[in-house]
Amino acid sequence: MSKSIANTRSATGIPSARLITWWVIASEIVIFGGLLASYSMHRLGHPEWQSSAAHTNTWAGAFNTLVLLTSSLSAVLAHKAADGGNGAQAAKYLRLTILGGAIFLAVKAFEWTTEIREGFTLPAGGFWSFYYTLTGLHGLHVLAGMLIMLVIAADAAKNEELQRVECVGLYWHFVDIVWIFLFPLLYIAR
Amino acid sequence: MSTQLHAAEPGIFRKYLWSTDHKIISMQYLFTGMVMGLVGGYLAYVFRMQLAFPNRDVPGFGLVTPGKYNALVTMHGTIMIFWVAMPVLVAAFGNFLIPLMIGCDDMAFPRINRLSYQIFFFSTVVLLSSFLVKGGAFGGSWTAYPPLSAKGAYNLTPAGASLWLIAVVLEFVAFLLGGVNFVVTAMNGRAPGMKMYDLPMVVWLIVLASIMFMASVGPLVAGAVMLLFDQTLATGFYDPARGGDPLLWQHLFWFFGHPEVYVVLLPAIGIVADVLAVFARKKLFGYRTILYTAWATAVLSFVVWAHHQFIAGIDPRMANIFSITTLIISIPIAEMVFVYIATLYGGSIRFTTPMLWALAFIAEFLIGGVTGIFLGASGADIYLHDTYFVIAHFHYTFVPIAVIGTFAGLTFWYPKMFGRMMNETLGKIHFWGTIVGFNVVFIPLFITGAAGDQRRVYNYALFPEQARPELQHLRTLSTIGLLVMLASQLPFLFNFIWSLRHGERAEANPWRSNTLEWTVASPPPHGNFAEMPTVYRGPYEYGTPGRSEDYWPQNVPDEVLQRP
Amino acid sequence: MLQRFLTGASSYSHSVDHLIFLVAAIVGFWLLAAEGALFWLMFKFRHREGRGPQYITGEEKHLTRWISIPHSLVILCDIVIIVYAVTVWVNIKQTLPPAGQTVRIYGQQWTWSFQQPGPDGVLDTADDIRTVGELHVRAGTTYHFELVSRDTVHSFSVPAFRLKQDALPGRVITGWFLPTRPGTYDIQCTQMCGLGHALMAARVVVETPQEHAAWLQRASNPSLAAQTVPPATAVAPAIATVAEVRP
Amino acid sequence: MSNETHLHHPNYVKVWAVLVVLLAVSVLGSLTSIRWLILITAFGVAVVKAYLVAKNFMHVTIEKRFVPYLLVTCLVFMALLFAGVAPDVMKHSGLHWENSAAKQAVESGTHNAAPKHE
Repeated sequence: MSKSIANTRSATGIPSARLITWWVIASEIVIFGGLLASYSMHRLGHPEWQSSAAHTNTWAGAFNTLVLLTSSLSAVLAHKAADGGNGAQAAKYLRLTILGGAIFLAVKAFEWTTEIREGFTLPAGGFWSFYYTLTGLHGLHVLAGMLIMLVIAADAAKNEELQRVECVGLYWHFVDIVWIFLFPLLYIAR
Repeated sequence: MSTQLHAAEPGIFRKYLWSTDHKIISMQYLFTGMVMGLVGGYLAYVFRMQLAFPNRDVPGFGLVTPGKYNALVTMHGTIMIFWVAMPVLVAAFGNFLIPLMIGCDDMAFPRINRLSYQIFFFSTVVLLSSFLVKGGAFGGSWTAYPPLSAKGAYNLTPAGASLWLIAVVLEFVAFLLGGVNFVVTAMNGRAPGMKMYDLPMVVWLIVLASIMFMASVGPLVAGAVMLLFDQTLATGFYDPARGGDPLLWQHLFWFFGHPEVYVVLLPAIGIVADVLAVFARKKLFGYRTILYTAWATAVLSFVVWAHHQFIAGIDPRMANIFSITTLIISIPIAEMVFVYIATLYGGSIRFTTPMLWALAFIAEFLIGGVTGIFLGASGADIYLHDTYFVIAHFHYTFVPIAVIGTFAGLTFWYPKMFGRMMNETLGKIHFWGTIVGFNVVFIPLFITGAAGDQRRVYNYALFPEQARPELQHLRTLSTIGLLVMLASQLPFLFNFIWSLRHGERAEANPWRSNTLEWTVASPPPHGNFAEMPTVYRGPYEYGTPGRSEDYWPQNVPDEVLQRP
Repeated sequence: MLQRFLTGASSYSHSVDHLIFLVAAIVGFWLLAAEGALFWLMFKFRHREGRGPQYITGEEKHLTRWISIPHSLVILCDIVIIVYAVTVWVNIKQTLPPAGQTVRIYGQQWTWSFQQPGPDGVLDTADDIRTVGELHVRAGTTYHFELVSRDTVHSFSVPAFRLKQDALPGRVITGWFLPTRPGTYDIQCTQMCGLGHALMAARVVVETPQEHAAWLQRASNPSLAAQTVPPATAVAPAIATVAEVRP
Repeated sequence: MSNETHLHHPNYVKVWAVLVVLLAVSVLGSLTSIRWLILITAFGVAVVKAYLVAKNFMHVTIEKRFVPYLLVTCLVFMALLFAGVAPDVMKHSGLHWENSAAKQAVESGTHNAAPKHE
């Protein structure tokens, strides 16, 4: 299917694919923002949640931050490669990013299983409810990003749709930024 | 995001059900919305009959028990806002008009557009299926305040409550996908020469509505996830006994809920602006004034939400802030209405059916607007909150929006959508029946509300002050009005269906309008424009001095306009 | 104005009525003016043969006056309304005049119950009087209420008092009223609270000091009360109806 | 993306290295028991990290102006949401109201610091 003319026009000077990514990110900001605002005001009002928060694994969280930061690096390197027209290299970097996402989710799964074994399940208290909801929603975004990247990497390897590399990268950086705030909010704050 | 490439093989299925053409998707939204409108109207019929003739079998339904009554009012509210006003005003008109009016072939992302409708359709199925589950449909009112909505033990419809919530969230996702598409298309896809200030008002306001929707719905999506967990996974986000707070939901709901009013208002206002200009043969009185007041309203609407919660247990000092912001929002809206009225000055008004609807919109919306002042004034709201006064007030805003505004748009663009003219006589019968019926429904309700009738009550027998016969007469009168209003939709339905085949064939520009959609054949072919248009001026150049014609289409170059 | 629809029976019912009247007068004027202008323009500029439309952009100074002057007046009216509305609000919801008596109000699915001090005049003592569906108060005494919900959100509404306040589970919300006119008035629940929302009716009985003293005596002597105080309302059978409907 | 000028790509590895150092700072900060230090190294550093990612990886600063405005507007709306809701939800008492359930939860929670198993 050929692209719609509307898609190829760019009256704002921003290509449509990137423009829609920005709008998606804006709408995601308010989704995460609403949840984070709800969590923050509860956390500030409930000092007793500290005892629950102390059970999160700061080292696992820190390692995951490192993983996401690194995957952001490979995502932006993929963008650079795509910008230079090197689809094969872009695909390679995208797959590295996917690998980073996979490691992130694996660590997350390890954390969740440990915590659930210790009895800290979703309904085990206000902090845990927010913890699983926040990390779960974020994890879903990681997963979605990985799936999208899988498709885009396959196209990029054939030097097709290279502009999408940058867009999925933007999305990935946004997910990274969300985690940058989740890390102190859930693991460090006391 | 699907990346499969579909070959353009136009079978029936591909053409009408799996199409990525914005016009087809618009029709899908339109027809789904119209069917849901019939459902919502039927629900209103049932509960108004119960209120007029308590505890008698309602023809076509049966006995209305308290539980059924709650489900009826809940679903009426939910359906009319999320499954009628949103799909028809934002999605159907947005899909149909944006690409045509900005002069391009389709949405920027046609497949995301199709996905949006598919999710919406799925949400419709989920919502309707909740009528069939054990316990029946959700009855905790469309605001779904927890703990009532969170615990099956309280609402007695655990399955219905969860299905309701899932349906609403899916609907939000559908409109988020649709909304980003609208915004990007209008921003990027404009024809050469078309500046942002050359956009027809309806496009501007649908885009603004989509932006508002995007910016406000997020917290409620998060809140809905939390509520769903409360319902199904035994969390305690809204359970005070477990560190949660039921007020949180109310805030998240109304942080979205109030902008949502303007999300559906703005497209209707836009439709009215376009219809008004065409049939008054007048340039809008201050295009930019309308635009700026719309922006001001949009921004302000994010800081007024707690006026829905004055007496909900929020800190009383906060109520003062929200009372002030609420009255401030009346300033841009008043300005906007004045500008609409002023647009008629110096016009040459043709009272066609679409114009009647547009004028009725202004006349009726004024009533809805001014009665809002009573409720925004915190001191008066203590008494009027959650009475029928509120119901009458917001129906005087929502009916002009979702009924009158929609009919203004439908009758105006029908020739373009289907290539046939509608019957004017039937259109006028429909108009007068609807308008008279509508006023007879809701004027009595202002009075019963002022007399203290509280909402969502299936029978006032236990409240001597409310069970007075004079109030009961008013309720009966209101129900009679509804019957008139509903019966008046029959000529419309007949007209709509009959004209599809037998209406007079519409030429490309039957209303002699300026905007780009009228420069292509009716109905527009796939791809819309044989040759992509270039735009030379704004959309409202009517009655320009020195021209033989009283209109001046946007795509006609300047040199051609010298008289032949 | 509201008095015509429903009696006012508390010290602040008049201020609410006055506010509503003020708003009605102001917005009524604007509504009539705007509708008048709309219909006049519709008539004046209807299409007639030989008369084309004028070309007006809406930037002409002598014409924009017609918008900007009414608009400034609207702002002025808004300020008047805000000031009065906030005054009434502050008086009813924010100030708390000294209490003559304190009652506790419980909302639960689907009934209102009340706890008020017995002869000793102190709440939370052994002689407290607990009633269901009926609140007895003395005219001329300032009451504080502590509003509590036992399950979902309810809203305690006494239209004759012009009083309304939601009851939230987990919270105690304090407010006040001063009944002035003896009589029996409706108590409603105005927040959707489930199946029996429409059945959540109660009464507030405003009594003269003598009547109230007599009631107090009867109520604080349970054996006597059981015989002489029949439920004044049909609430009890209504609840039974709900119980049948409940699956 | 034919009509787009190629943007200048900064040295991304360098940016990444700075981010990792900042991460180390916040982790080290969390090991201390000085409350203000923990909060600054956690949230102050998070803001800096987010800014670095947005600036260098997302190129927000060289994007068309309205994009950063849009994102900031969304954040401002969230701040407004917080400001409007916190007086009711974060605080547990106010003018003529008291969230006794929340107060009780705080009290019982801080007394027996053991995790809640419900």
